[in-house]
Amino acid sequence: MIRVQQEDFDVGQEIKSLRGNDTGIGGICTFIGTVRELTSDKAISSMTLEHYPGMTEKALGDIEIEANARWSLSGSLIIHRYGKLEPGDQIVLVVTASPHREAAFEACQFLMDWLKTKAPFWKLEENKSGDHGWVDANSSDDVAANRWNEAKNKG
Amino acid sequence: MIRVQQEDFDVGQEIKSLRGNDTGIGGICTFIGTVRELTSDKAISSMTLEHYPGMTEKALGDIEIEANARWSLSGSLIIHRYGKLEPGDQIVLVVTASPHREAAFEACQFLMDWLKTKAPFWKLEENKSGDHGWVDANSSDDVAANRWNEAKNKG
Amino acid sequence: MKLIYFAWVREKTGISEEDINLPSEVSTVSQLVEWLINRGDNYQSAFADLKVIKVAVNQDYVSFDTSIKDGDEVAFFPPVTGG
Amino acid sequence: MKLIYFAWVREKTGISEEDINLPSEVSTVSQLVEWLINRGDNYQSAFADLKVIKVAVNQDYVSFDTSIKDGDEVAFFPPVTGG
Repeated sequence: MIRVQQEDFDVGQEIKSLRGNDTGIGGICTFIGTVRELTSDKAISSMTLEHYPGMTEKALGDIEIEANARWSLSGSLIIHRYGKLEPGDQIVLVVTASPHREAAFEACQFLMDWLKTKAPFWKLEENKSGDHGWVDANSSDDVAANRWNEAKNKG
Repeated sequence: MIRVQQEDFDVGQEIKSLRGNDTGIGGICTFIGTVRELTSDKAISSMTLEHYPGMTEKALGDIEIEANARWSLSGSLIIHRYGKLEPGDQIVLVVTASPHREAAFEACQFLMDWLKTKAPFWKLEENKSGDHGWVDANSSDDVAANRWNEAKNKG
Repeated sequence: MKLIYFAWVREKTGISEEDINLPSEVSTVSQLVEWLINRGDNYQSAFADLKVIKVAVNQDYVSFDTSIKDGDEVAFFPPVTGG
Repeated sequence: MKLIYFAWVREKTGISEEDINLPSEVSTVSQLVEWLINRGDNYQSAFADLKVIKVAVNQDYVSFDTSIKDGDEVAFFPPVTGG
């Protein structure tokens, strides 16, 4: 399940909904990304997330299908927010449930690595002086995402 | 922070408490282990977790210190339940918060691998016919736990 | 053809989205970029370094040598930074 | 010396915990196990396969050749299955 929304989300409630009454689940892995106040050397006052409506939903849906093809999952959820956020706010939620913990962990990490490098979102940071700047892509995120291609080629 | 308890836990509330107002956190990884109804070929009706009071708290505390030494964490939490549980019930919770997502993911997985192989808990499964049996240790858990020793030796 | 720009590409072109009539000599993304650059300084500034520009055609990532046709939705944006 | 048994080791010995006076000839975990086995069939059954028995002295995992002394807390149990 995927959701792209401005509103905040309730992690406990989302996990509960995803689990339902499925007693085949043995492990649930959850990742929450939050807005950091200090990203480089200066404190930000807010962060605005722009995205590509239409492509975002398509791309998130595709990668969720890919994760379910790679791992045996009982359920999965991706929520990504957009709009103006403040330090401490939640940005993204990924939840994966599986009979086995390794699958839950790996699928969750795969989805996060993918979101960081392929989901069409852009972060604009604003500081207290009124300056703003677009966050640069991080090469370590590409490295993290590429390992899943290697894993796929090997397998 | 570690807790060994019979009572259930509220994941959303625990994550909220751990995060507090720390705006240095960029990612929170959470793992919840739950009781599966079908573990081998037959359905269980309940599972009783026995543990070694005293050693459990000591061992959990030690491994939390180890995780904090290996990764840069803003906070960590381990809750492990004992006593009689039913299919679908929560058994264990691990939450790790860090400025960076890789550290949160790795520390969470490290703690879970360790709990599976070193924390002094034993699972007794009971089925509807009244039979009971102790769960055997899983060799794949040893493999998962050993990779962290290899990682340490290499580093 | 619908063109869409995001993040600093949008700021540099000064345009969120626009509809253009595809000139007959333009049949790939690269040719579209060349044609845009000749339209003004704002485009020249936005497309100054193609190494940091990603392109999607009909909401799928593609390379610059991909063929395009009238009716396509083409989006230009910097490397993504979500998650 | 306090001895504690868990899970099926406890079920096989039929004892949760017991206090013993350490005989003078017993100075390692291995010697303690040998001595216990001679005490009765229940111990013999519990310690039939030492490959599946773990031991902790004063709540730390140790190997069977570890030295023990009066006042120690020694626990025997199967490989753990928590988490």
